[in-house]
Amino acid sequence: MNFDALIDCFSASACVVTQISSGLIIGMLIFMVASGVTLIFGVLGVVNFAHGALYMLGAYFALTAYWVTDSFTVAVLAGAIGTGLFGVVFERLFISRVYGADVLSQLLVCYAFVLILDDAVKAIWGGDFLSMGMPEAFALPPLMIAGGFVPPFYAFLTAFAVASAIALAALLGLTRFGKIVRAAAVNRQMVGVLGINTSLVYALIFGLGAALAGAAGALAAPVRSATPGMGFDILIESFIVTVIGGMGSIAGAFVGAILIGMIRAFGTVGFPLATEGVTFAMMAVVLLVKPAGLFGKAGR
Amino acid sequence: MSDELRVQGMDVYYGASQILFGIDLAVERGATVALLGRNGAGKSTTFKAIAGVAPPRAGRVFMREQDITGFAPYRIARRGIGYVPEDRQVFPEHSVEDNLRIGAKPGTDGAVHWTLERIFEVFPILSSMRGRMAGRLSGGEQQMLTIARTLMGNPDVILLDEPSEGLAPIIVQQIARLIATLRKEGVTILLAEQNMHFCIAVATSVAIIDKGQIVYRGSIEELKHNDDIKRRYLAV
Amino acid sequence: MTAISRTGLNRRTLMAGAAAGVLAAPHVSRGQGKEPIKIGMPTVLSGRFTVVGDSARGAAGLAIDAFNAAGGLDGRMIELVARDDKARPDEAARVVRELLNADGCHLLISSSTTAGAFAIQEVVRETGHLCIQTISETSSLTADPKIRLPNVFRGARQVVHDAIAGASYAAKVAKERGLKKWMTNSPDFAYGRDATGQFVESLKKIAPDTTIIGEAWPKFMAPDYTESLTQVLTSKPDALFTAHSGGDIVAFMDQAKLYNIFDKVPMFTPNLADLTSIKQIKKLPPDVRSGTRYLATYPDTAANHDWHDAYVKRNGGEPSNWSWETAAGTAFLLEAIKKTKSIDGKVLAEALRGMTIDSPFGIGGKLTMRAEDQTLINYAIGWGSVLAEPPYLKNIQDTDWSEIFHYETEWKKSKGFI
Amino acid sequence: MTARLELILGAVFAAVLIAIGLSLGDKAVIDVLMRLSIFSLLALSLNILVGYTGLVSFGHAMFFGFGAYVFGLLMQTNAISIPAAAAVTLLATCVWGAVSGALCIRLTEIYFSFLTLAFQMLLYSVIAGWVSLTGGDQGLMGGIPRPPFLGIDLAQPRQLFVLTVIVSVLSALAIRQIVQSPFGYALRMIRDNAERARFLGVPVQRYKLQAFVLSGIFGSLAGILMSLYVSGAYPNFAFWTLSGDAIIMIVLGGITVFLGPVLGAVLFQFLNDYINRITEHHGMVMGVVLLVIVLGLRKGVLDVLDEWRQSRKPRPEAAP
Repeated sequence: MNFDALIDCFSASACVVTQISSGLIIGMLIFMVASGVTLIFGVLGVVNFAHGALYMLGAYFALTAYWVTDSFTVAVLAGAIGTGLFGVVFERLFISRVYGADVLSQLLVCYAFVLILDDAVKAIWGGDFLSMGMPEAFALPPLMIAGGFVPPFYAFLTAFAVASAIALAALLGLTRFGKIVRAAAVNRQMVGVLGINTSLVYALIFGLGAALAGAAGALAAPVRSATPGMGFDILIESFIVTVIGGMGSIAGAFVGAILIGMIRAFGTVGFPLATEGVTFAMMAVVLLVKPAGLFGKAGR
Repeated sequence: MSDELRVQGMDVYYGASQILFGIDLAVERGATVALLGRNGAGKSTTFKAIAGVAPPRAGRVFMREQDITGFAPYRIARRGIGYVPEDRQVFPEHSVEDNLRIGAKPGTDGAVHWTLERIFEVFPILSSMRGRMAGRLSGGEQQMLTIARTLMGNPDVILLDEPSEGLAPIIVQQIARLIATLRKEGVTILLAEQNMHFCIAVATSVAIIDKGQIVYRGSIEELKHNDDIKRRYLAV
Repeated sequence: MTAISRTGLNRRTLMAGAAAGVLAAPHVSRGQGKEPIKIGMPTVLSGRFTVVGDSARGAAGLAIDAFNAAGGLDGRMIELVARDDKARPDEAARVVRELLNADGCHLLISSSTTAGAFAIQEVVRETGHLCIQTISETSSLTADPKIRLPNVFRGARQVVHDAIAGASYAAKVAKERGLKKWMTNSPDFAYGRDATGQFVESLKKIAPDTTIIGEAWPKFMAPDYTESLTQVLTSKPDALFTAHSGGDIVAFMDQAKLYNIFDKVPMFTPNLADLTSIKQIKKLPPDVRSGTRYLATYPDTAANHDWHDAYVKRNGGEPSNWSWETAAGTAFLLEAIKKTKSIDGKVLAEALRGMTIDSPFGIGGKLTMRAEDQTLINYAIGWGSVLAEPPYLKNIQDTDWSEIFHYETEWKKSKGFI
Repeated sequence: MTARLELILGAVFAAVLIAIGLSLGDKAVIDVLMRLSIFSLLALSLNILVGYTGLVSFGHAMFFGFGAYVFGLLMQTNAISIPAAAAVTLLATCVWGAVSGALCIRLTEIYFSFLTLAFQMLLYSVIAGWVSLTGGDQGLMGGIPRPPFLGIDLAQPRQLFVLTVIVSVLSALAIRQIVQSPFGYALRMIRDNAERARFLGVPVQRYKLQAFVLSGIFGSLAGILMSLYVSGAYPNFAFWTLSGDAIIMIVLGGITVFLGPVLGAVLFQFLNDYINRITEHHGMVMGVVLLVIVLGLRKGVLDVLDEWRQSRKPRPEAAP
């Protein structure tokens, strides 16, 4: 423990800016994954334990697209769309069979897919770690803000995630599709009786959640090395975020992700060996005080 | 006139137990048919089976002479069958207007007879509450909303499951008037009821269901004078 | 009674399952002609460390192919049975027991990562089988007499050697360039703690005027180092030491690049000059110093080039540090088998103690298995400046093993190991 | 009567297992049987919560890890005998189970699951982070001393094997007694309808807590046996993947039949070991097998057998 360092950091704007920015970046990637988890749980009632594997797929799709086209834009699109399409197929063929089943069956189907996908990635791309490298467009010196440093790529990444969050909120809150989705989350049968193909809605939602994870994987590819099993950590983190924010709440996932990011960023300064424990402790506290999460509605 | 909706020899099971036994029903275009029966006689199950929510294990369902047996609920809805379930089932956290918009789709002929404006003309009470959360409405208002929401889908046939249940007499009257209006609009109606008097007020013909079987079919006039049937199958 | 008959049925099912498990065991070991010598290799073949297992298996396979092509041990061929331990210590323990007990392996090459290596150590403590550890570099495995076993040898480099080599080099650079304030950033697991702790200790000894002004311990295999990197920014050290390796050091440097951290701060690491890592680094900062892991050009001898080419030809990918370590460990084992014409663990152990072999990886083409603590010494080790293209490292300064021995002895004394 | 019969059957079963293990004299068989005993016990203990009380714990491995570490650390002091260390460990488990359980059982459904996960990961971070005590990621090193007691020398693999089987079978019988007792039936009632159980006077929260602690004690016992078997303890023992494995075991075997978890543990270990032996792509094969079982059977193996058996009977409506 080194609380002096923490206090020092808080008294220097450079440190605060830098650590806040790093907390945001960490949080934003987790948010991209967690928003899919929370969306899928909120609408489909499924805890998608395979979501980390989708993040991994996104990274590998992006890497491959980047090697082929040398364009980061194409890579991100490939990561998001490729993973989204995979998600739709996965939902139709497998997840749709465990709707309404107990959480245990859902867990097993997802776990089976984690095993299969990790292995498939190893078979296709090999077991070595792969790195995309920073695209030319972002190979710029970091921006200086109030004495703190913010790399342009991270600024882009944060903007991308925030834009995703806003787009997601707009899609769910303002469009007819979003209204249908929220209605289906409450009463799927009634939505179907009104002439809406709920299977399609479910597949699209799962695909959307998968695409978000895929985009996160693609965005992570320039700065994190891709390996089979890379989805493991972020899955756990996005679960923590989802639980803290409230299962089913996009806003909750956003706030939860920033919270976890900040704990990590400032925890490294003040209590480097305990940050992980602190995040779990926080999840426990939230569950005990407000089981539905900070933004969750009780009784769902 | 041809049958708008026809059900032939329909058996429905919940799990291992059979609920409906060889149901035959026919609803002519433009008619208002009442399905009368006591609690638990099988009225709701019949509706659910037609709507595709509880698919029949045997028998057939025809909509305008086209076989729609076993279709998913949304495809049945798109064939022009609007279903208003008995327990209302509004989307409680959506506004009245959003509830209506979710139900909106063109009819089988591609036309939109029911716009928001027309709905608000026919249901003035909903107009004044268009921004309110549906879960905050009273029971009668919710009933109005469910019917209106189904109308937004421009159905050819509307299945109304006990629309008067549990509502104050004044609201029941409003609903009866509404049904009369719909009939004038040319909407074919299949109505499930326990309340015979309500049916007499609105229906053109009647079928009585008991223990999962149709036990009587006839016009409203005949039923009015058949005390035996009324005593045996209806809580009169 | 329902309960009784149900129990009976289930017990039968259970027995059938158990019996199936038992029956499945022995059939694998049958071969034709002379019974092969089986060497079990617990290693990582799935997940984030797959590269370790691939490297180790490829290297051992190369050596064994040559041994078999030369006629084996009087016509007895060696068969390598590599099995995935999933980088989990409990699974490693299970897999080793299975290799020994069910597959009938005679000898072990343990190519598990550190946690697995220690678990395997506990198993062979009990079974007494001969085991060559080829991946774990954690010093205590052989240095600590409480953990060291007479039947276990380390055919890999050792952290304390690396640390002294690194510290000796770093001390020289520090003196030249006036690098006084150091920071460390290493993964929070056995190897990372060991490599960093011993580097710091040695550095303080060799260059007493250096101070450590901060340390960061990101979680092992953490996908993200941002928070600990920004900590470097705020602490403004003169130099940074890191013990990240493999994919982690690549990610670490990619992320550091975004802050241009190493534009100003020289970076020291024992782990970058490795073909599998360095080739993944797309943009190299100006001043990165690394110890040699595996390079085709270090030692710059024909033997090493040939081995590199043979490895690539057989296995496809580039050899890594784990490849040469496993190649060295395997070479010792094969040499001992040749020399003693035996596969008896005790006989082999006796031969291995103090054995010197010809090897592309040794100083002057020779490697020695030190008798006193059964660990590899005299392997080629040097430090230099990292380049983005081949030969990847320039101005390599070889480390003098006498210096390593000197400080290693001091270190051992301080730990109470001798 | 049934209880005595079960005891006899259990004893016979244990004797047969031990006889198989010792007579074959094959170390591999002993290894397999020991691991199966330990994981069967772990799965059975988890099923007290999942199958009988309807509480899906994602954190059951915390007890396994807790037992292994506390016991291992006690033994490494060289100041305590094996039975005493085991007793102290189980007592400590009781306390830890009561504390964590009192908090966890306040929640239901998926929230309960996540809270158990959180507690487990807290324990895991302590184990992984407190390097000076636990050895961190390397696990407890230097082996666990196994001094002889009462003429039993657990350093002998055969004696350890016999003890492991006996302890596991005895524990299984004890768990059987628990779930067949009125307490066990009250747990089922809580599982099926907690409100109704409360209405009928069942102290729901207290019973849930007791089930949690009991489940933890047997899980911890499995951990103790494991630490003796591998002569060490590793952070993986308290990691969530092991909790996941335990869940897979009970789902594979079946949660409604008492011995379902045992069959599940056998199936899972067998699949894991066998697939790992025959192919490097064990992830794919294991994944496909799991999918076939979950989506094909939609239930555990014994659940299916049990239903099939029930359906062949001439409709005994009052059976359950």
